[in-house]
This record gives sequence, structure tokens and C-alpha cells, in this order.
Amino acid sequence: MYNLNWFSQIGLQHYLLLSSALFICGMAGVLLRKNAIVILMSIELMLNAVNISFVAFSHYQSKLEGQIMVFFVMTIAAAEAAVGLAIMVSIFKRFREVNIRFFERLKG
Amino acid sequence: MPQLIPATINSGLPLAGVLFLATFVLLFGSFLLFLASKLGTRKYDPVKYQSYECGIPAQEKKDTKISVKFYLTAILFIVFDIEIIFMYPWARTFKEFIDSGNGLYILASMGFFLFVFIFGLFWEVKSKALEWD
Amino acid sequence: MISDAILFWILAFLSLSAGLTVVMIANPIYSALALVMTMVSVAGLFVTLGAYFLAGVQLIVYAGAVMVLFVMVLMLFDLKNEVYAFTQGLLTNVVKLGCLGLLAGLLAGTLVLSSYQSQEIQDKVVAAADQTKALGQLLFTQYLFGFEVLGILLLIVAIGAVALSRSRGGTHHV
Amino acid sequence: MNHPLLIAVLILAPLIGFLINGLRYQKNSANLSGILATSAAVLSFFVSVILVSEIFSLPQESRKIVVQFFEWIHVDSFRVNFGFLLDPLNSIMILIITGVGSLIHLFSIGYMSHDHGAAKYFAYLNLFLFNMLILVLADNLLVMFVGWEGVGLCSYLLIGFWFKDSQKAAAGMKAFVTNRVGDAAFLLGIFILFLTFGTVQFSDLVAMAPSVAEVSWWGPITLGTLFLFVGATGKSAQIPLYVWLPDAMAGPTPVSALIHAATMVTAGVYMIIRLNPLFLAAPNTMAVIAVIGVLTAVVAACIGLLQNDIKKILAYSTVSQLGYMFLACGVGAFGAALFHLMTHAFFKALMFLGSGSVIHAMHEEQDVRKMGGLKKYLPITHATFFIGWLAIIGMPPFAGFFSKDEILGMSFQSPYGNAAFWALGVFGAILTAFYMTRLMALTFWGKARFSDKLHPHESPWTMTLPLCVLAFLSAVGGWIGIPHVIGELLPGHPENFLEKFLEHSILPILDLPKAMPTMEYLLMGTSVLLAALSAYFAYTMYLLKPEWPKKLADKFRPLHELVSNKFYVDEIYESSLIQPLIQLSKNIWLYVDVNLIDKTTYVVSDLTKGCGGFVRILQNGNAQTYATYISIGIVLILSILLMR
Amino acid sequence: MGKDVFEVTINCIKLIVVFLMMVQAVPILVWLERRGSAFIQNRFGPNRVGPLGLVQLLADAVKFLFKEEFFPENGTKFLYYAAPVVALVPATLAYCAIPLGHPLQYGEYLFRLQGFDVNVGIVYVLGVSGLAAYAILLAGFGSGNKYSLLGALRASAQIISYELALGLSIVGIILLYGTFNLNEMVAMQQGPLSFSFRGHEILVSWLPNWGIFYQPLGFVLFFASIFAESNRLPFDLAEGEAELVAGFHVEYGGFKMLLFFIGEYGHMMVGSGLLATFYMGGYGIPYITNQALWQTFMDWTQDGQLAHILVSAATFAMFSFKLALCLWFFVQVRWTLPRFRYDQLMDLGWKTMLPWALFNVIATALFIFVAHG
Repeated sequence: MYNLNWFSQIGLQHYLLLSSALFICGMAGVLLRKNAIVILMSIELMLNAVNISFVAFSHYQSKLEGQIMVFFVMTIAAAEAAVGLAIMVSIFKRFREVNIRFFERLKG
Repeated sequence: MPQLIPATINSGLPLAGVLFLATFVLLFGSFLLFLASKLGTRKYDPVKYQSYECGIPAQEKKDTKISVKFYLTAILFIVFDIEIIFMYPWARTFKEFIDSGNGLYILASMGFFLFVFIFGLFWEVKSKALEWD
Repeated sequence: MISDAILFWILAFLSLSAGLTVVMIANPIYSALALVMTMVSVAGLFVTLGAYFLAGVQLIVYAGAVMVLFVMVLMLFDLKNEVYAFTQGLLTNVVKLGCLGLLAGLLAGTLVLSSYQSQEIQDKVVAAADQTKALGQLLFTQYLFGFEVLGILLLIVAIGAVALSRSRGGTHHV
Repeated sequence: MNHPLLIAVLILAPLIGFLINGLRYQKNSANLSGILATSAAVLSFFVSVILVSEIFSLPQESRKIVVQFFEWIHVDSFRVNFGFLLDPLNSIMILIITGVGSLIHLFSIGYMSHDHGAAKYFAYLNLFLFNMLILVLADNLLVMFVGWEGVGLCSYLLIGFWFKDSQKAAAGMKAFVTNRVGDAAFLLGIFILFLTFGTVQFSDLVAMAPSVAEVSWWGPITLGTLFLFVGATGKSAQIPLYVWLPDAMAGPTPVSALIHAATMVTAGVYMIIRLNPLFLAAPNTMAVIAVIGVLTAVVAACIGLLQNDIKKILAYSTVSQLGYMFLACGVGAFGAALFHLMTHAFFKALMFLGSGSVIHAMHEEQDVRKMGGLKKYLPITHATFFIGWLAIIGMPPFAGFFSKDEILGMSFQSPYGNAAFWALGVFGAILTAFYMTRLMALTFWGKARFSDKLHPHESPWTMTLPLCVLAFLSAVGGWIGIPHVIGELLPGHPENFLEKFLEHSILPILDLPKAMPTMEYLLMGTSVLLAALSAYFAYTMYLLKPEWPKKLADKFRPLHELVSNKFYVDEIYESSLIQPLIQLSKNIWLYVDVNLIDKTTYVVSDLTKGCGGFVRILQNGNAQTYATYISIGIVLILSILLMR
Repeated sequence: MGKDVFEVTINCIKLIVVFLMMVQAVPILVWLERRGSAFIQNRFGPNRVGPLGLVQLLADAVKFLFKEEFFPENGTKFLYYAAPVVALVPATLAYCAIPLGHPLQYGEYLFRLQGFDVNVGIVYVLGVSGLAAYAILLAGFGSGNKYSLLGALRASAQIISYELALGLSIVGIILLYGTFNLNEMVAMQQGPLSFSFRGHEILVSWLPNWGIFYQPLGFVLFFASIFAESNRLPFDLAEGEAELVAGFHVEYGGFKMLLFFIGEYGHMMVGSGLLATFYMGGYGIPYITNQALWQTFMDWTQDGQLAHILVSAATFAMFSFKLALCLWFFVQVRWTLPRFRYDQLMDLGWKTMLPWALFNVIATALFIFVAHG
């Protein structure tokens, strides 16, 4: 079904596959990693993966809305990272701990 | 050829060139480092390999107290950086908007954004978040 | 275009391997650096898709700002000696992995069987050179509200970050 | 001039005042709050003067300013604009509201100077002005209803202003609940009219009103107007819903003057005048209105005879005067109703403010039996009150004379009226003259009956100035509606200005018999003479022969008991309506709520608890577990989407 | 096919040449710096090896190569070695985007005197040079030394702080030219100063049409920011000897140190190149449009091709001259001004330059609005 042509003709599908793969990577990080900061980074990874598919759709359908969306996603991602890290820093300064399981104890 | 060719032919971003150059520079640097490590003399001395301190043996634990200001600066940088990035497409299309008669509109839309920006900056200054003692 | 394909595969390889490294490697500093690598490769991918301005923004915002913050924070925490990178618990991990596998399978299956493979670029409405201009015009007309709201969001982030950095953190002691 | 802007300023100025004072409600500097609120009201007044002069400058046929601000509701064919309409009819209203309102604001500065909630008080007062303006300016029933509810709310808030006194809070609630009954009927009326005509726009309703009167009692117009009238009885304190108004005197006195005498209570009258072609098309409703009006006028006046609280007397007097207005509406003399509304606003606001001045001077004493001889201590208050007294008992040439006699004359002459209405009206006027004279006699004249420690003093200028202005208006306010018969005698032959002004807003009575001057003189003379006699009788009774009242009371013991207990209306309501309702509610609570609904919900809650105990394991506080749930959800949704 | 291969080869060679030009400029700069400082301080400076001591640097480089390899025992090996190599990349990539001369058309081949022509030039340069912070952070962390870490933190905090003012002053530039492309910017700065104001054409024939005359405040801000960006005095807080010994490269010696040097001077060159491109007409020769220049050469040589080559050569020389001027200014400032304190530095960046840059943006936008409207 797939021949060499599949490797030399890059289309939307390739980008979407790559995007999904990166997304799964990021999700694995979120689900499995112990370090809360790495989890934040994995979220960034997922957002990046999504951005790829946005831009790919925008390119292959000749609509710029996808790029606008990426613009917004980047802003949100940066905002999330900024606040997330600020929280992380204040927790770390207090408890010297970034393990996500530790955060279970921060209730009430 | 009676005319000089124009200076600009928009060619996008020659990604291959960038990749090539980056690879080349990395290889170049590594090669030089490798060369230096092979050519340099090597005489072992335990003191020499210790961390640079003021004559006192380095302590194992590095629980250096680092001011929270550094993070804060970085976070505020992110925020303002994005706001500045948002101004680039605005600046790029400013003249087009003016020419199409929407100058006041584009000025006002950025005016509000800038107001928020300036308000944020003013707030940061006022709340002494930017004070380095 | 064979050269485009080569570029894509190089960048795909770079981004995927770096992305895997982010997740797999135990030392969070290396994770962060690998993530920088991913970001840069993604910027490259944007270029292959003709989104030049976004590629630049990706570099400036992600690689130049967000990841610098991550690296800074990690360096200050100095968490070199992390023995287990992953959370413990066999059952939950199996569930999580199963979930991931299913999702991956679903996505891959859908995409491979979809009709996207032979899709050609539709008529180019916007020439590459004018893309940034068009982007700006779209952003400041149709998406102006979102733009202004993001401005306010960023203001809130700035204020929140300052407030968080001031907080003494919790009332109970460990 | 820019009409939308002017109307917006007119309406929004009090709202802005409300917002400012409302936000600084904890501040207790009465002066600043008062100045803020008063300037808002005065601004409104100036704008309304400008607007009314605009109206005047228009040609007589097209004296109308319509402003549509935005489309408020748009459901299928049902469209309501948030629109306002200004015509001669409500231009008089806005002048009264903002003018008298400004004076009362000014008065309040002095009156509330020692109160801690002054900012809150002025905020409410401004909010009331705002809502009242919406009510009178509305160009459709729904917007009017917004104002209608708004003034009800403000009335509630202001009656219960000193809510720490539970009795006063209860008075507020009573007013609110009674008004709700009326409002429900009002809404029903709107619904019926909308079903009938498919619109709530005044201009459309008026245009669509049939020219042939509806005979049936169950016709849509009769029913709709009847319901609207029930709403009006609630707002305007008519039988059977008048009981709240006397209790409403619990609020600060300026509030009683503004809301419960001059403006809000006249909203019902205004509404009927506004929709006069519709009411004219329903003669049955007209009859009901006239009967209710005249009955209220007499009954309230009767009750007023034996009240001892100065404000209660004035309250019953208000109810009675409102009855006259409804009588006028009922006999089709809408212009007379509006005329009386205006003059009543002047002299009743004056009397309430005067009583406020008295109460202020007497250190919150309201019982007329403990006053007396205040003429000496409060000269300005007495002088102004005296003018108000002359106006209300209908002495020429004071304002009340013209308006009241126009009503009485019309009730006799109009095809809707008859001699009985006239006779009852005159009887009411006699009673009015009696109790008002009693009030004057007990309060201002005679010997002082209060303790020597009390040193009443005249109020500051902020309080006396409004009194003087209102006294002036009470004296001359009636001259804009001088009837033809008198006008012909006077030099220069002044016309009935008001009638001319309202010519195009109010439908004329169709087959009004040609008035005979002798007849009119006779009617006028009779009522004035009887009122004067009654006043003299009261003067004698309470000042010259103070033992008479007691004798009379002993002689007519049962009647006296009945009247001084306000005909036991409150008690009848209590036993016939309120207690059964409470019992019913209690039973429903016990059998339906506790035994049926609660028991069922307990079962459900136990089930939920059981399930929750199980599900609690899932929510373990671990962020990653939650993320896993999310991803499981994604997988499920994705699979479902793909399976389809 | 043959043409493609030829072009690719030419381009690769060109990129390498541009890179090497940048690298070889470093010894000259170091020499310039040392001689210059000597003159300022009334000394001689290096003057023994070769004429005027020019060969001194070659000797230094060779000496660096033969220095002992050294690794601090607390450090992280990979990061420690990666840092100096990484330091080279951003500067190089950014420098390659700057147009160095007028493009040369030779027959059917177009030869750009520029590493690569990027249509979003400014954004690209900013993005790439933003990566410079990593080299510093890696060095600081990889060395396993408190001074290094603190120096790296300070340096990166300083870089990012001034990047804001830098970015904002560039907004003014974009507003002015309405493009991201550096070549277009240069093209717009040809000839004498002329612009239209509400439909009136205004010509100031005694000034060149340079950005500096439209954006004087932006110029000052940009200039100050690139000083901070390249960690030069008076902004070299990262290596304040009294506090931090030598900043993030305490533990570096020999050739690794030299690589950092190349990176730092590379940044200076990028900054100077951008300054020249934005505000001083780039490779353009003042007062003369390139077309007129070509015409002059054409009249002189009667050979279109030769005239082309001459135009490119002349513009390249012009650019080099402007670059050298800016770089000399860097040196001059370094030995003239004292160092800031760290709080002063941050105050200057956030509370002085950022507001002024904002003011510059608003003023520029309003001016353009008025001038166009």
C-alpha cells in the first residue's frame, strides 16, 4: 500500500501523524512522570503537537485561522507555564519537593 | 541589462541553509574542542580539578540561596515578551490599515492593548516586584 | 519535492526523538534541553509549512522565553539525583499505558485510513510573502476580541505571578 | 437638541447618583450624600424643563418625542423596544416627579442629617426617581412594568429603611406583598392585552382601541383593563388593596411625601390616563373604577376622622384623594384626574413635608394629641401648612379647589357619572375638610400639650425652602386649569390651559352635555359652602369646645369604635385571607414537603452517599490519576466517534 | 540539475565563508579592543608580534589550542562541554541573516551577499539570538560552581530584561518600514531624507534617508539594549570580578573560553549589523540610491556586468565600514564607562528603557497615523 512515494510525497497526513506521535509522547509524560515540572513540560509538548496540526491544516486548507489559533495557544501555553512554575517555585521553596504525588497532601 | 536587479526577492526561509549552518557550526566547535583536548598537555592534580573557590575547599552541598527575583523576572519577561510579539503583526499591518481608512480603528485596538500593557507595567513597578535591593 | 521530504523527515526525526527524550530521561534538566530541541524542530516544521512568522514566534516565545524559565527553575532546584523518573504503582501504570496505547492506535489508525494522504494543497489564497500581513489583518479584525482578552489574560498572569512569589506558602508544616 | 441624549441624561442622572451613593453606602456624611443626590435630581429637573419646553415648541398635533434605545426582547413576532415616549401627558408627570422630587431631596438633607444611613437613603431615593422616570416615560407596557416593579422595590426599601425596628420592616413587607398582588393582576392585564392586540406598545394599543364600546363583562378589553385596574389599586392604594399605605408611614417622612403622596401612588392613575382610549372602550371597567374610587374616597376619609398619628391622617387623606382621581377616571374626566394628580402632588407633598418638619421639631413625636400650639414655634411651617390646608379642603382660589371641583362637576355632568357620585364626592369633601381642620387645630392651634422640656424650633432653610416653594405651587398651581365659567369672569379671560395642552393626548367624552354656567356655579358653591361649614364645625369642636368630641364618641360608641379601628379591614384580611393561607402553607409543608418530598430525597441522598463512598476512591487527589480519567474519556469519545 | 547542484554548493560555501568571516573577525576585534584600550589608557598594548602586533592573536589562538584540558569535578560533563559549542550557534545563525551587500546577478545566477534572505528577517534574528541564553545557563550549571551559576542567572536575567526594550524598539522599526525583511529595509533607506507628510513631499537633501533620523529614541534604546544583550560593559554584571570572579565562565579555560569569546563578539557583530541595517542604511551608500550608483559605474565602465560587481563590492565595503564603526564604538564605550550595579541595571531596563520604548512605539504610531492620514 505504501511505497517510496509515501516517503517522498509529504502531505497533511504526515504532519498529523507526527503531531499525534508528539501528543502521545507528551501525554505519556503527563501520565507517568513523577516530577511536576517535567509534567508541565510535557503539557507544553502536547500543546506544541497540537500547534503542528493547526499549522498543517492551515497550510493545506489555505486558511489562516489555524495560525491565529496557534498564536493564541502559544500565549495560553506561556501563561500556563508562567503561573504553573510560579506555583511550583513557591511550593518548592516551602517544602523542597516537586514530586507530583506530594501534591496530594496539599489539601484544605 | 539596463536595470539593477531589485534587492529583495522574497524567498521564505531557507531552512536547509539554516540546518546546514547550524550543523556545521556545531561540528566546527566540537572539532576544535576535540583538537584542543588532544593537543593540550595533561597533568593530574586533585586540587586543580576542584571547583573554583576562594582558596577554601568547595562544599559538597550547594544549597545556594537564590533570590526569587530571578524567576519573577523571567516570568514577567515572558508576559511582556508575548505582548511585544503581538505588536509585530500590528506594526507590520499598521500602514495597510491606515491606507484602507481604518487607521483610527487599528490605533484604538492597539491603544487598549497598550493600556493594559502599561497598566501591568505600572502595577509591577508600584507593587515593587521589580525592585532589586 | 524530494528536498522538502528530506527536510521533513529530518525535522520529524529530531522532534520525535527529542520529544521522547523529554519523557524518558530521568534528569529533568536534560528533559528541558530536549524540549528546547523539540521546540526548535517544531519551529522548523512550521517553516516547512510556510508559517514563517509563527516559526519566529515559536522561537522567541517558547525557546527564548518559556524554556529559559524552565531551565532556570530546574537549575535552581538542582534535582540531579532523581532515581525513578516515573511514578510507582504497577496497576495504575498499566492502565495509563493501555490508555496511551489505545489512543495512539486510534489516532494512527484513523489517520492512516483517512483520505488526507492524497490531499493536495488547495488553491493558495495567500502568497507566502503576504502571509504575515494577512495574519495581522485577520488578527486585528476578526479576532480582535480574542487579542484584547489575551492582553488582559497576560496582565492577570503577571499579577498572579507576583502574588504567588510573595506568598509564604500554606499554613501547615511538614 | 438631541432628544435621545436628553432623555438618557434625564433618566440616567438619578441612576448615576444612585451608583455613587450606593457605592459609598457606608459613609454617613449626610450633607455630601444629600448634595450628590440632590444635584442629580436637580439635573434631571433641568433636563425635563428643557424637554418640556421642546414639547411646547412643537406644533400642537405632533407634540411627541419618541426615542428607541435598543431592541430589548425579540421573540418571533413579539418585539419590545427599550423605548421612551414623551408627550404632554407625561411631560406634566416628569415635571412633578423631578421638580417635587428635587425639593424633597433638598428637604431630606436637613431631615436625615442625624441619620447614619444617609448615603443609603439618598441612594434609594435616587433609584426611586430613576424607576419612576422609566415608569412614566415608557412607551410600552413592559418597560412601564420595569419601572412599576422598580418603584415598588424602592418603596419597600424606603418603608423598611429603619429595618432594625421589626414593626417598620413588617410595614415594608406588607407594602411589598400587597403590591405583588396588584402586580400579578397588572401582568395578567398585560398578557390579555397582548393576546388581544398582539402588541404592548402604547401608541399601537391606543390606535387599535375600538371605537365601539364593549358591552360584555367578559370581553378581552374589559377583562384586560379590569386587571390593569386591579394592578392600579395595588400601586395606588384603592379598595381593597389600600391597607399598605397607612402602614407605609413607617418610612422617613420625606419618603412618604415623595413616594406615598406625590408620585408612586399616582402611577396607577397615570397608567389609566395613559391608556384612556382602551378604558373608554370598556364602560363596565369605567363604572367599576368610578365606584371603587368614590367608595375609597369616602371610606378613607371616614377612617381619617379619628386617627391620631399625624402621618396616618395624611396617609388616609392621600388614599381618599387618590379615590377622587379614580373617580375622575371612572367618569371619563381623565384631564381632571391628571389635574388633581398634579395639585395633589403639590399640596400633599407640602403637608407631608410640613408634618416632617413638625415631627423633626417634636423629636419624633407623631401623635397629634401631644402637640398643639405649634404655630408660635414653627411660623414658616404653620404658614405653609395653612396654605396646604386651604388647598386640600378646596377653598378658592387655591389649587385644590379647581381640580376637585372639576372632578365633582364632571362626575355630575358626564354621561358616565350621576348624582350619587357627586353626592358621595361632596360628602368626602366634607369629611376631608373636617379631618384636615382637626389636624390643623390639634397640631398648630390651641394650647401646647407637650411637656415643657421640649423646645420645638423651626427647621433649617433646606427644609423650609421646599415648603415655601410647594406652598406657592399649592396656592397658584390650580390656575392653569381654570374652568371656563370662572375664566369668563376674570380679567383677560384666562383659558383652561391644561385642557388645551392635553387636547391630543386624551380622548374627549363623546356626548358631554353642554355645561350650563348656573349649574356649575351651583355645584361649586354647594361643595365649597359645605366644606367651609364642616371646617368651621371641626374648628369649633376641637378648639372652642374641646369636650364635644368625647361626648359625640360616647353617643355613637359602636360607630366610633368601628371607624377608629379602620372598619376592621386589617383584621378581616388577617382572618379571612392570611390565616387560612398560613394554615394551608403549614399543611402543605408538613404533608407534602416533609413527608413526601423530603423522604423521597432522603432515599436518593442515601443512595448517593453509598455511591459516593465508592467513587471517593477514584478521587484520590492525585493529579495524574485525574489526567488518566481524562484520557480514558478521550479514548472513549474518540472510539464512539469513530464507530459511528 | 546542474544549476541546482551548483547553486547548492555555492550557497554552502557562502555560508561557511560568512561564518568564517565572523570567526576571523574575532581576533581582529580582540586586537582592536586591546590596542584601543591601551590607547585610551595611555599604554602600548600588544605590539611585538608582527606589524602593530596584529599577529599576536594568531599566536594566542595557537596557545589556546595547546592549553591543558580541564574539567571541574562537580560539573556535569555533557553540559560543560556543550555550552561553548552551543554559544557559537545563535550568533552565527543570526549574523547570516544580515545583508552584507547588494545582491549580485551574474549571468543567470543570483548571488546574495548574505547568508540567507529571510522574509521574516527581524523575527528570525530575534528568535535565534534568544537562544543565546542557553549557552550561558548551560555553562553556569554545567560548571558546578556557585559563581558560575549566579553569573549565569544574572547574565540570563539581564539578557531577557533588555530583550524587552530591544523588542519594543524594533516595533518602532517595523512601524516605520512596514516590513520584516532586512533587505527591504535597506532598500527603503536609499537616497536623501524624504518622506511625505499629509500629502506633502518633504525632502531634506543634506541628510541621508536613514532610520536614525526617524527613530532617534529607538536608536538610543536599541543601542543600549544590544550592549546589554552582548553582556558588554557597562552591562557586564555577569562577570563582575568583585562579586562573581568571572561569571558563568569561571571554570572555562583554553579553547573553550575562546569559543565563548567568539560567541560574545559574534553577538556584538550581530548587534552592530542590525544597528547598521535598521538605522544607518545597511549596506547602502549614503545619499545615493543603488540604482544611481550602478548608473555611475555603468557610465564609467560601459559594462553592465562589471558595474554590477562594482556595486556589490562598494556596498559590501560600505557595510563593513559601518560595522567597524559600530564595533569601535563598543570598544570605546567599554573603556569609558563604569559598570552598573545590578539593581541599577534592572531599574534601567525595566523602569527607564521599557517605558521609553513604549513611548517610542506610541509616538511613532501616532506620527505615522498623522503623516498618512
